[in-house]
Amino acid sequence: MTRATSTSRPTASAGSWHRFANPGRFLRISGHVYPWSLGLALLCLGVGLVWSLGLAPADYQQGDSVRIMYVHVPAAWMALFAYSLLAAAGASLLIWRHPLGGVAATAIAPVGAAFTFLALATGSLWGKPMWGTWWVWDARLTSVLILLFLYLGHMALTHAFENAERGRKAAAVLALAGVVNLPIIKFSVDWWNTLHQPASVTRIGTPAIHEAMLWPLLVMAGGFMFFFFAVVLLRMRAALAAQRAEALDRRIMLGR
Amino acid sequence: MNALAALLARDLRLALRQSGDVLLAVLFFILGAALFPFAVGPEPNLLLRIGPGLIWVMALLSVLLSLDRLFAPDHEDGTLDLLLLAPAPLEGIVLARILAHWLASGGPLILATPLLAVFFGVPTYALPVLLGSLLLGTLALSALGALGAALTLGARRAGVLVPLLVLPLYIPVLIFGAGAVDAVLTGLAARPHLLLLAAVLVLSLPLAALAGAAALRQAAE
Amino acid sequence: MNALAALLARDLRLALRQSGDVLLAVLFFILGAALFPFAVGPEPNLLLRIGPGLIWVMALLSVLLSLDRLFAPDHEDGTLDLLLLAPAPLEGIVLARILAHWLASGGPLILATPLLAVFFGVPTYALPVLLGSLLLGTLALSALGALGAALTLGARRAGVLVPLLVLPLYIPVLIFGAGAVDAVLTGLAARPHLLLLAAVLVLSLPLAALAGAAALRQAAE
Amino acid sequence: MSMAPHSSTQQPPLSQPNRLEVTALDCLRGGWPVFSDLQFRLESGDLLLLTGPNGSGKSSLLRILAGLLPPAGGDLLWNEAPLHGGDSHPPSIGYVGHRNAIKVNLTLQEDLAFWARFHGQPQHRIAQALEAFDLTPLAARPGRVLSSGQGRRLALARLKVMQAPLWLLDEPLVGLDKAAVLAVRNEIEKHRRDGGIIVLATHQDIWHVEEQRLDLGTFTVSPDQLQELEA
Amino acid sequence: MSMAPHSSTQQPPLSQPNRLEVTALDCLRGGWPVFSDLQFRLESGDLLLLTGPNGSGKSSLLRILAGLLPPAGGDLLWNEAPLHGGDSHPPSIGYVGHRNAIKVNLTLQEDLAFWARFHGQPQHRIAQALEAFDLTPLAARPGRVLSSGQGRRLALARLKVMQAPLWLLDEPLVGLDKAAVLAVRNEIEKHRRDGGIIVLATHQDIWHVEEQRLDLGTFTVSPDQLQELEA
Ligand code: HEM
Ligand SMILES: Nc1ncnc2c1ncn2[C@@H]1O[C@H](COP(=O)(O)OP(=O)(O)OP(=O)(O)O)[C@@H](O)[C@H]1O
Ligand SMILES: Nc1ncnc2c1ncn2[C@@H]1O[C@H](COP(=O)(O)OP(=O)(O)OP(=O)(O)O)[C@@H](O)[C@H]1O
Ligand SMILES: [Mg+2]
Ligand SMILES: [Mg+2]
Repeated sequence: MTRATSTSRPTASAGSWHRFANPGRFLRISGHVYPWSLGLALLCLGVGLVWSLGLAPADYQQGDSVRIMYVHVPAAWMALFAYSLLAAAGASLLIWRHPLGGVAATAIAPVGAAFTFLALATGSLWGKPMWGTWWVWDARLTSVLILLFLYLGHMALTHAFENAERGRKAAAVLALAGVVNLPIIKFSVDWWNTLHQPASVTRIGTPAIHEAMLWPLLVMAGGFMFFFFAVVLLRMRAALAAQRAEALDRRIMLGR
Repeated sequence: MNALAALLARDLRLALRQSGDVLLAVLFFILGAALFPFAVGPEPNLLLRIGPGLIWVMALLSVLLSLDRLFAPDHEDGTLDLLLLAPAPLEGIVLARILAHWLASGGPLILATPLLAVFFGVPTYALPVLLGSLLLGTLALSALGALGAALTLGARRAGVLVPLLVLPLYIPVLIFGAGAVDAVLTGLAARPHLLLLAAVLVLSLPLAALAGAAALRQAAE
Repeated sequence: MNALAALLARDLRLALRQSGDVLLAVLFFILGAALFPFAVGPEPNLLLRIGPGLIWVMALLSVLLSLDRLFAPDHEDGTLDLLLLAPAPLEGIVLARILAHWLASGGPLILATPLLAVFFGVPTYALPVLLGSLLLGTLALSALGALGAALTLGARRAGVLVPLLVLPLYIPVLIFGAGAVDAVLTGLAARPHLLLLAAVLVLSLPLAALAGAAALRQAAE
Repeated sequence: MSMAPHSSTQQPPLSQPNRLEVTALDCLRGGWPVFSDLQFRLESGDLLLLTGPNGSGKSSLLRILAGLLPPAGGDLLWNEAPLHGGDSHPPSIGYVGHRNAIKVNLTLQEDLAFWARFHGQPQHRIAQALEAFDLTPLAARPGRVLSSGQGRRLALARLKVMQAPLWLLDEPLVGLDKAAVLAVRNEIEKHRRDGGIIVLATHQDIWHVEEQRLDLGTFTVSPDQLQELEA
Repeated sequence: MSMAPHSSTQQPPLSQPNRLEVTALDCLRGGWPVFSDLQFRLESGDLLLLTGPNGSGKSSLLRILAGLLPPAGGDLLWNEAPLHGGDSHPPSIGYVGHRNAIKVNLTLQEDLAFWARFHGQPQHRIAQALEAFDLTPLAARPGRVLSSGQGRRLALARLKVMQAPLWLLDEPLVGLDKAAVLAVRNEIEKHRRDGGIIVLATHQDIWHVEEQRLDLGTFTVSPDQLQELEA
């Protein structure tokens, strides 16, 4: 017998209600981090845009259309990165039952989907001058499209249930099952013969890209990253605030 | 009349309330079309050649997949019994339901079509005909689908029976719809095809209303 | 073990009892494939070129359409509650259900494939690879589909949500399956494709069992 | 009985006397006989209790009266005219079956508002209906959260948003708590005072004395009759 | 309380005393509190009646006990070990919910035969179970033709083809005729004599005196408690 029968509420069991609200520590820490990431995002994006669109050299083959790269490549990176985080958040919810995992995943999914869409749209814009068509069914392009659908499926599943908890957990399972798509996207250019360019920045050893293009690219990538964190933190804080508001609502309703 | 307006409003509200229902049908449309390049290979010429046909087939399958939501939920939860007792004519109820179904399935598909057209490289000048054919066609698909859904209510394994009944009825719609686009792509007149499509629509609406109502009456017991 | 055998026997009996269920899935497969010539035109060369791919896509869609019968009826009538209380491990229950689903959907499809192959003019020497790829592939489709079906149990508009979730997971199966047939038709080795397909199957069965069981536990409330 | 002139454009108001007459009614289900040669006659203000063991045909009789199930034989008359399928103006019918016809995504308010509009009835009845079955606190919540008794109460509340002289209630008390059972009895009495006619199937013996009762257990078909039915 | 040695490989036979203990149980549905701080303890042979108005949480409590709904807090112990999710050997549970889990295409015989095999029980129990609920004449007919009370009886008959020490019955008497109500009471008394434990939700007051009762209407959550719970 682990616990004697007593009329008073055992504290451990009362504690389990905390699953539903009050992640106070997160709110405190994120309150400090959020303004910094937002500030850094604005700074990097400002500097990066001026640098990449104005100062960086045009490509001797592609001309000015190469400047799409400064948006396309960071967006594509973020699309992959956000999905890894989404899966990690899902794992933390399923395995360690960390409630913030669910809140984080719900916050990440639309932002990741937006980056994926941006990568697709800019890639498509770039494809017109480069390949002469908006779209080809090449392995990389298609696998990114599938990634977009995984994001959308995640969002739809999250909101498909009355019980928000259930939606988050179901979506977490989906996010984990979809992880197989990440290596396919990353290595598709190596495995299959594709139109799309193989890795030139992120390959092992020295990047095969000129420094005058590399630096503004990295600044833009930093800006995207900080922006991502700022938005995700904001969305998480908003979700937690909404949970509290709901709890208050209920109390008022019951108090009638 | 008032009763039918109330029913239509309720059906649309339910469709919107299932947050993202409409979105999901469209996603299936796009996603399904995206399957084909994997299966037949990515050569642009081939894809352009079969693109408009594929768009049409996927629109058809999307509508088909949503047919089980037409009457089955009302049948299962007992709402159909109450609708059958209603003061409104049953044929009107069926028509209102068809309209609601089309607004929630065919309509959004049409909005998403330009995107797929870009994917498959359908030239811009063919787009109006593609959209026009889908406009007439998906409404006919909803109507004929309603007939199939009503006929199979309460049948064992209605899920597979509906496609079986409905696909033969859908084939004329598909032929004229895809034919219209094909005509415009090969420099011929799309008008005759569109007129035939309109004729199918004009025939299928009253047919669906009358036969659908009869089938619904049979379904209660 | 005994409990799982009992479940499998019951599922198969129900599938056969729904007079012609199995037949209907096959008919959908055939009828659906027959849609394409209407949509893309009847040129034999084009049809031969896209034939194997279409057969694969239609097999995929047939399996997809039958997914809503995997767990939903048990969920709605309360049987799932009783299965969850069972002495048998839930993962085993999911596997038994996957097997039953495959025997009633994928299996018959494979039997009907030679017919479609003739229809599209697929040469005889490619048939063994086509059948082998479908054998491995449809089982993987049933497994991944079970995962999707379990995840969406009780969801709003599960009917359209399932395709959305499942299609991205189905694409590797489709690529390797259609790839195997394409390889043999273009004189290349089909073996690597078939091995990859087997790998997908070997991964997806335990994944479906574990994640599917977790999802079923969530579904009761 | 002569029809009042205005009854040709709309159903007779409840205050006008009505009569439901059932003669020689037979019922088959899936080819099996359930009951045979049933007859009764109800006037405005009457309540008929259907009793009888499980499977004796109470639900089947109610569905026949509602026009949802075709009878194997016999006549149903409403004020001397056929209750269903005739050219005359049948009464509107309030039917509560075994299933509650609740949409999980509509709030209770929306559910009742739809049925009121559908039957062309004014919206002010909704609040009354919710109140009568103690559903007012749940008015803004979706149907999916209802417990079994709450769901049953919503199904019954629909009777109050439509103006139907004939009520057909299939075990209306199932799953109701004591307060709700009282509410149902109240509504039934009110409807009778207003001149309505009610047929109600039940296993719970909460009514006493005055009502008419029909024990369907006594109308089951004997082998002889069966032969005759099938002849 | 010491566990008998054989209990590690299979569940204790019904003759061995069992105990179900519930402490500080809280229940939320869709974020809304239903009841809080519930506790009770049942020994072999006990019957607990759950009463309370509609929506007070009877069904929710039964689903929590069955392990179908996670509690928001509190402990469920079976013979000192966790009832669900522990490594020990939980009892098998006989659960009859609001829905009857009937397959329209299986005959009654087949239905019971499946559940017996599924629970590893001998097939001779099937005939007994059919007989106990007067379903023998319907044994060869498919589930689709059952009337509401017949369906309920089939759901109850399943209890007799499985050997479960703990029965959780959610309004088992709904729609039953008088003979069937008696049959249920019989089975319940028999199960208690065999050392079983029963938790039963009902609105129909057909039991008297001796049983333990839990009125869930008295456990609803006040706004104060809610604050504490959510803090
Ligand atoms: C819709 C079409 C496109 C999509 C979905 C897409 C997708 C991607 C993805 C996912 C990456 C990240 C790869 C990694 O991290 O390894 C990437 C990087 C890149 N893409 Fe695209 N892309 C598209 C079109 C294009 C076009 C038209 C070009 C220009 C010819 C292009 C040039 C690049 C370059 C240079 C990189 C950086 C590679 C590296 O250094 O790692 N992309 N793209
Ligand atoms: N899925 C759900 N989501 C949210 N709330 C729910 C859900 N199911 C039930 N509830 C609410 O929980 C409360 C308890 O419901 P429950 O079904 O346990 O009541 P009950 O005591 O069994 O009532 P009844 O006597 O009507 O069967 C009710 O107020 C109900 O509205
Ligand atoms: N769809 C059907 N097909 C064939 N037989 C049916 C069908 N529905 C019901 N029956 C049979 O008809 C008879 C009458 O059923 P009905 O539902 O009318 O009984 P009931 O009096 O309402 O019973 P209960 O008290 O259990 O609700 C039953 O014996 C039943 O088995
Ligand atoms: Mg009945
Ligand atoms: Mg209940």
